[in-house]
Amino acid sequence: MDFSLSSEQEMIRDSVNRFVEKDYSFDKYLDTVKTDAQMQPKTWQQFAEFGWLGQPLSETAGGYGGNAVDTSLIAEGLGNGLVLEPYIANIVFAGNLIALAGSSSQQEALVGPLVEGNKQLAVAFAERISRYNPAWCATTAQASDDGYVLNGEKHGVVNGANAETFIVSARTGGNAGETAGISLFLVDANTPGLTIRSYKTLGGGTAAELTLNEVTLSDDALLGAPGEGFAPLERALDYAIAAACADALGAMKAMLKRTAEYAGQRKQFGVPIGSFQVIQHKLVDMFIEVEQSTSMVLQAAVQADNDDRVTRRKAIAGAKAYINKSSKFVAQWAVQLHGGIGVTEELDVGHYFRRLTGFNLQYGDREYHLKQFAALSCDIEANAEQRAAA
Amino acid sequence: MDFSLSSEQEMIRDSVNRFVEKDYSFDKYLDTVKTDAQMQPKTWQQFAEFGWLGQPLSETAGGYGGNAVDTSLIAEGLGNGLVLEPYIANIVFAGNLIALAGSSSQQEALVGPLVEGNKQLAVAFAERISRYNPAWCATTAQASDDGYVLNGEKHGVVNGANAETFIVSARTGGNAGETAGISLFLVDANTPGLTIRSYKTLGGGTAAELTLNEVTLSDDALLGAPGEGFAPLERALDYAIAAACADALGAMKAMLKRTAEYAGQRKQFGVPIGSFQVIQHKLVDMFIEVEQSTSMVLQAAVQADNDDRVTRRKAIAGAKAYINKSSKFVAQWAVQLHGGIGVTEELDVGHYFRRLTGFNLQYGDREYHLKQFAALSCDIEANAEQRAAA
Amino acid sequence: MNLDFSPEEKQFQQEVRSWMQANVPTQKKPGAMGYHSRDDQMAWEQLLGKQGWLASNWPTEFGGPGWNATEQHIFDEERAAAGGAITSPFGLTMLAPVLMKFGSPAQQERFLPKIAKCEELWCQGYSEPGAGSDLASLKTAAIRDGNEYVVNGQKIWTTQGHWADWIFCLVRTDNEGRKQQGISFLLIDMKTPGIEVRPIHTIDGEHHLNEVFFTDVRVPAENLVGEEGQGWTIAKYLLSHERTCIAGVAGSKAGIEGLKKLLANTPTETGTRLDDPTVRQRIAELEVDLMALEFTNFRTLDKMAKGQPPGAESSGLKIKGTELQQALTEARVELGGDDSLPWHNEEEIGHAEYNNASLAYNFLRASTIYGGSNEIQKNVIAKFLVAL
Amino acid sequence: MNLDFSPEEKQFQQEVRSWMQANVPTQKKPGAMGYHSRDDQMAWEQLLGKQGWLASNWPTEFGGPGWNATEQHIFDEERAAAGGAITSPFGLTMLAPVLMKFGSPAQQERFLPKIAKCEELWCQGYSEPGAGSDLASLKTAAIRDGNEYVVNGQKIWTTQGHWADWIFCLVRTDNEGRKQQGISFLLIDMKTPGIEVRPIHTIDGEHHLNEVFFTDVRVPAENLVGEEGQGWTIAKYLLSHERTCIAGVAGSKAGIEGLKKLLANTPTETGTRLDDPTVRQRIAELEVDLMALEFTNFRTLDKMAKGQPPGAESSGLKIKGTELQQALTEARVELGGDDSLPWHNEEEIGHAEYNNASLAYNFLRASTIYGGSNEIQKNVIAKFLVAL
Repeated sequence: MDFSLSSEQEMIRDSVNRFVEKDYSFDKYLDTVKTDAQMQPKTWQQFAEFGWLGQPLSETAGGYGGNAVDTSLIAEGLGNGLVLEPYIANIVFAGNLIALAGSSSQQEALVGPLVEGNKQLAVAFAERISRYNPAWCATTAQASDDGYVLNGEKHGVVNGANAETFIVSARTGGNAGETAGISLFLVDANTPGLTIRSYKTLGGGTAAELTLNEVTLSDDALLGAPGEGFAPLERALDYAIAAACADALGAMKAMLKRTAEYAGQRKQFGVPIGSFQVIQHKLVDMFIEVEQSTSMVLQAAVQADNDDRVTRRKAIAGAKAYINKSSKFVAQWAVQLHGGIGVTEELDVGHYFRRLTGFNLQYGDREYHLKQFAALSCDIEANAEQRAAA
Repeated sequence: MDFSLSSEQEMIRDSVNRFVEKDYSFDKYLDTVKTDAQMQPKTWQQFAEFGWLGQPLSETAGGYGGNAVDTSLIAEGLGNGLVLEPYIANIVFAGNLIALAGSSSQQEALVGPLVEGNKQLAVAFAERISRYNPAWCATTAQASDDGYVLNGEKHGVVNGANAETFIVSARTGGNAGETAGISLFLVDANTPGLTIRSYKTLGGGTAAELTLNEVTLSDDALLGAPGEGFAPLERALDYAIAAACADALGAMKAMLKRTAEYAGQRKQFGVPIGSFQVIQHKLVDMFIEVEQSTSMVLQAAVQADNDDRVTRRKAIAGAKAYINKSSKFVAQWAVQLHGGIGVTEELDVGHYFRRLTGFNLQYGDREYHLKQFAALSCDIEANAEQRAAA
Repeated sequence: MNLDFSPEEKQFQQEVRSWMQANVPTQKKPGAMGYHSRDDQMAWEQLLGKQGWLASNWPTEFGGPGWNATEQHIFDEERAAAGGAITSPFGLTMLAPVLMKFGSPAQQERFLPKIAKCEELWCQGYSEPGAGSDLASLKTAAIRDGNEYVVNGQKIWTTQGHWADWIFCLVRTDNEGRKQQGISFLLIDMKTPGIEVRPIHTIDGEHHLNEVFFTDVRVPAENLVGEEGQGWTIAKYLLSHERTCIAGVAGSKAGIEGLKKLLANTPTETGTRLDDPTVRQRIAELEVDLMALEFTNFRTLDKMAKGQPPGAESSGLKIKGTELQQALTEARVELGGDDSLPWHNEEEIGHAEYNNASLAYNFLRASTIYGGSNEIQKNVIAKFLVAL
Repeated sequence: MNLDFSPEEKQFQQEVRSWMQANVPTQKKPGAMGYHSRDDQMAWEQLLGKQGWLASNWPTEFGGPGWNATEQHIFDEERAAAGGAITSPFGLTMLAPVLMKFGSPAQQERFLPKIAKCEELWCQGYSEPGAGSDLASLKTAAIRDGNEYVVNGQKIWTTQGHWADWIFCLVRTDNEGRKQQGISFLLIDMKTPGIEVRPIHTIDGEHHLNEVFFTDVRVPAENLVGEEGQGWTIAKYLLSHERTCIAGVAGSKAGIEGLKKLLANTPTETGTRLDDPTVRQRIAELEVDLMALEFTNFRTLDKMAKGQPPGAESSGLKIKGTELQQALTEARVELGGDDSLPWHNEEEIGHAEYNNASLAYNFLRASTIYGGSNEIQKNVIAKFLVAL
């Protein structure tokens, strides 16, 4: 067991922190959050130059072959700096899905441009009633002579406003709720029959609702083996969740820091509010939640690379369930302890608050992940076996 | 709308408070809690003399015809004074069940002695897997030529060590979980085939586990119409729950009072601990919970007499769900704020703590009552109708 | 003890309900602070004013309907249940009782009728940048100069300051003595030269609040309420009149019923979201908390209807009420899931009723801060709990 | 970054596990403080002592196994998982590190071997009636008289004082200066005349704690550890050594696994209690909290194994650890329902494993009080969070 970062990892962490400090001021954020794309091409190019875009993707797929801990360091730094650019949705989630499921020609066509910052993707797996469950896919892909015809709707497609290509899950067999029979398709944004309604999201970034009406695709739009899309989708989603947790942790740390500083400076009744015991204790509660969440982010990042599904999924579901709650606690109390100024747009604290609310709503809420966790942990026999094998 | 007590009710309240102050010291409690019966006959006789034993029971049944608010005043006073005698189990629950379901001859035989303090009853409705649900009755009553033969097991029978007669729910039709087909029987403690394993309970008082093995009863053991025992059982249980909530409220008030006093006296670091802001705020939280619980006890008591099932059951389930949580909060923090002395037997605070833990476990936990409440409240149409009718 | 409304109250309830059903603007959805434009808000309040119901808390002698606390509660509950916006409290429930008690006959005559008909909107000038929860340390100065006061300083968190025609202000007329002394209560026309209103955007992305700057603003001395130095007394009197609606029971009841309906209309794999045991548990928890709050509020209303002062039970109403408002809006956002993601988006995405759930959630973070933060509330309550 | 145990650690884990399976007394169930009798507890600790594992935190030079923090953790986790009682900490993890650092060679030789084999049991004399969380205000006096100290005073909350052969005490040898000065650290034989031990029964209805009265108790001066007035320094050193086991991870892990098994064996109308969605949610909440605690604890262990001081993460371990212990015992009581009602009953009622659930629930209310209440812990942490 070893919780140290390698020197390469320390360099990654420092590079993100330097970028945020030098190039991503709160004003830069405010400029960016006004745009429809919620990102600036120049900033994205910087990401490419820093090597962040290739880092999470395997070398065989054309990436730089970093591990999920590296990714979490980048994500934490971006969250800490309130950076809007769609790193997780585009690179960690969609990029990994291409790397996991794509043929070598698909990887060649997409990963290169991704790594260079010249491609925007989005994964469209959620549906109106799927409630975070990637196996709930009712969109159909009917095999035709030379390809497939897709019909259905997709919801909450993160990075939906920017995506040039969508990775769409659709059913070539089985029924909604089953893991077997789900296939993945590459669907260009301008494909006839595809309607995109995109919008800004409350935490920054964009999402979209897709309608697929007789969307006709050729065979090579299929990403991976037909009917076997669930496993890579779940795996890539785990990478995304681990990174999202790290992003949230970065935001939590920023909020705690600002609140502790504010408490030391802001005076009421002639003394700094940080001298009041209830405020001190609340800061301690926030601090403890940040530390517990740090542990959860670390273990989720390490286990995101674990091929054992039960271990990996417990780590990921556990982290998301925990941090959904702890981040809400930190966010709400950061606002409360700031008083009036905490509920205004002019202070970054309120923007972090919204970012964490968005985190809570994306990639599964606490109830969903607790259910996932319970399903894996309440099977006593499986656990006993696992323990025996450990 | 009127929240005032009548002058009679103020007299009832004062009489309980006077009794506790004069005749039920903590030493008296400690003497009583050592006994197997968890009660003292002399004290019970005082209850009879004060008129408390007849108060909750209708005049037609032979009681004094008070309402449930009167009962809650008595119960609150007893809880406040840490009084162990089985007022709720014997009088409010079993007594009301006799009054609700019994024939006039059964009422004559039982209510008179009850009111005079010469009878101990207990209601045996729970079973090992019923988890507080009175409709889950698997014990059977097979009709025979001149009566019934009962077989089954009953659990958590409050006042089980003292009961001379049990009111046992058993199925003459239908299946476990159904409300129809449940019948009620009077079973004397010495009936052949009945095995009683009684024990003291953690909050004071006694309970028992019953085994009924070919228990043969005559026709007149049947309490009320065959197969129609559920309605009076549920109704009497509602009376018991309303009174138990009041009892818990009394205990909560006692704990708050003691904790606030202690905080004003106990010195640490040279000052009373009550001068620390976190302790002040915790006391405020406890105080607010006591006030909210007071409201819940009031409305539950008033609605316990309401014949409209939905209104009554929402009031009762809501109160028990709320107070299970609020009483735990008050109890845990009362102990915490007392520090070491709070976890000892020598201080009454710890005994109140156990009493409230026992309250939590009896007559339904928070989850059970939340489910009950949700079943009544989440039926939108029914609610809309109710609102329209209001 | 009796929890039922009297036959008269029930009839009154039916009357209000029918009127609301016929008159509440159905095409407009109010937010936590009322409708989203001044025109919509004024139209709605003027409609109520015409009916004689706007000044619902006023006695008849000042043109109110003379309802007791219970009737006011019934009115408010029916208003919220029908989806009508909350009325702007600054003139109606804050300033009006002050004018009735401390105002001169001329002030009463000049201002009250226009409030009762919503011909003028008011805002409140209490908080200042350096004085949040520590209200008494305010600095905005009003110096007497002949028949006028000259006001200099700054107010902040001025809700609806950009809508208001008038502002009532706490100002410092004297710097001697304890800081609570030397505070006076002044009425200022927002059109007076030297007043500048700058918007504060809140984290719901909307404009409810403002900073108000006063630079040599000349205010007629007749606009002083009471006497110089009486401002703190008046401010405390005003606060004591806020008790009843502070719990927000009417709004939370309407909110929870709306949420249940919404969940019952949200399909899932097997039924609706309202069938999910964990969702039901969450709803039941909220509803049971609301039940406790509602009856605690009733206990206070009962005392007020009998002309008694509110009891100890009322001291926690704001804390519990605001916590519940927050929990309720939080539940709506979280239960909306993906559908709660859109941010100030015009089009309907998924189930439209979740789309703007986050606005109230965000804005109501302020509910535990304004009007004395919940921490301050607890400091106050602690004083009578612990004898030191 | 790597969360796996090394191959050597895994082998070690297997070795400990096999030994535990073969040696843990299966007929006895331990409580929160160990087995319920002195004989059972000593027999178990002596068994561990024979194996050389009792002094699990000691370096080899003092007769310990020389395990690093991770190995100690593995050992503790396997001990708890197998249902073995927790070992009495007073000699092993509290006094021993003190003697190793501050004790004379003679003291080390006299006391350490007997601790490592559990030939003598210790208790701790810190708290006094007037000094709960305010430890430094202690009053028990030790006056030097020739080659002896004469001790007068009273200690309270002395866990296992009725079992112990020796007590280590903080005593006041000087009344001058700051109250932290003038405190000394003294070892006292419990058989010395003038010592009286009176039981304190706790709200689990059991006897773990005591009051210890000292009346003219004569203690050889050679039993002073370190120097006069060094007691407070020693006490702080001792506290810094409590970090690792303070989170109670091993016990809580065993507790949660046990609870899941129990629920899976508790039948309901349609299956087992572990199938109920609200029960599953509660269990998952506890387990996820435990996961966060466990990895936070690992982070501290990692630092210690590398010879570094524990980081900021460790400061919340006691708070979170004790809260989780309490939540876990609370869940067991509540999920037991009727079956948790029996109080100190010999016979099995319903599902026996719930029958005594309330004992640990009751007793562990003390876990957020002793060793510096969680409120005191927070005061301490706040100091490095807020710069005033």
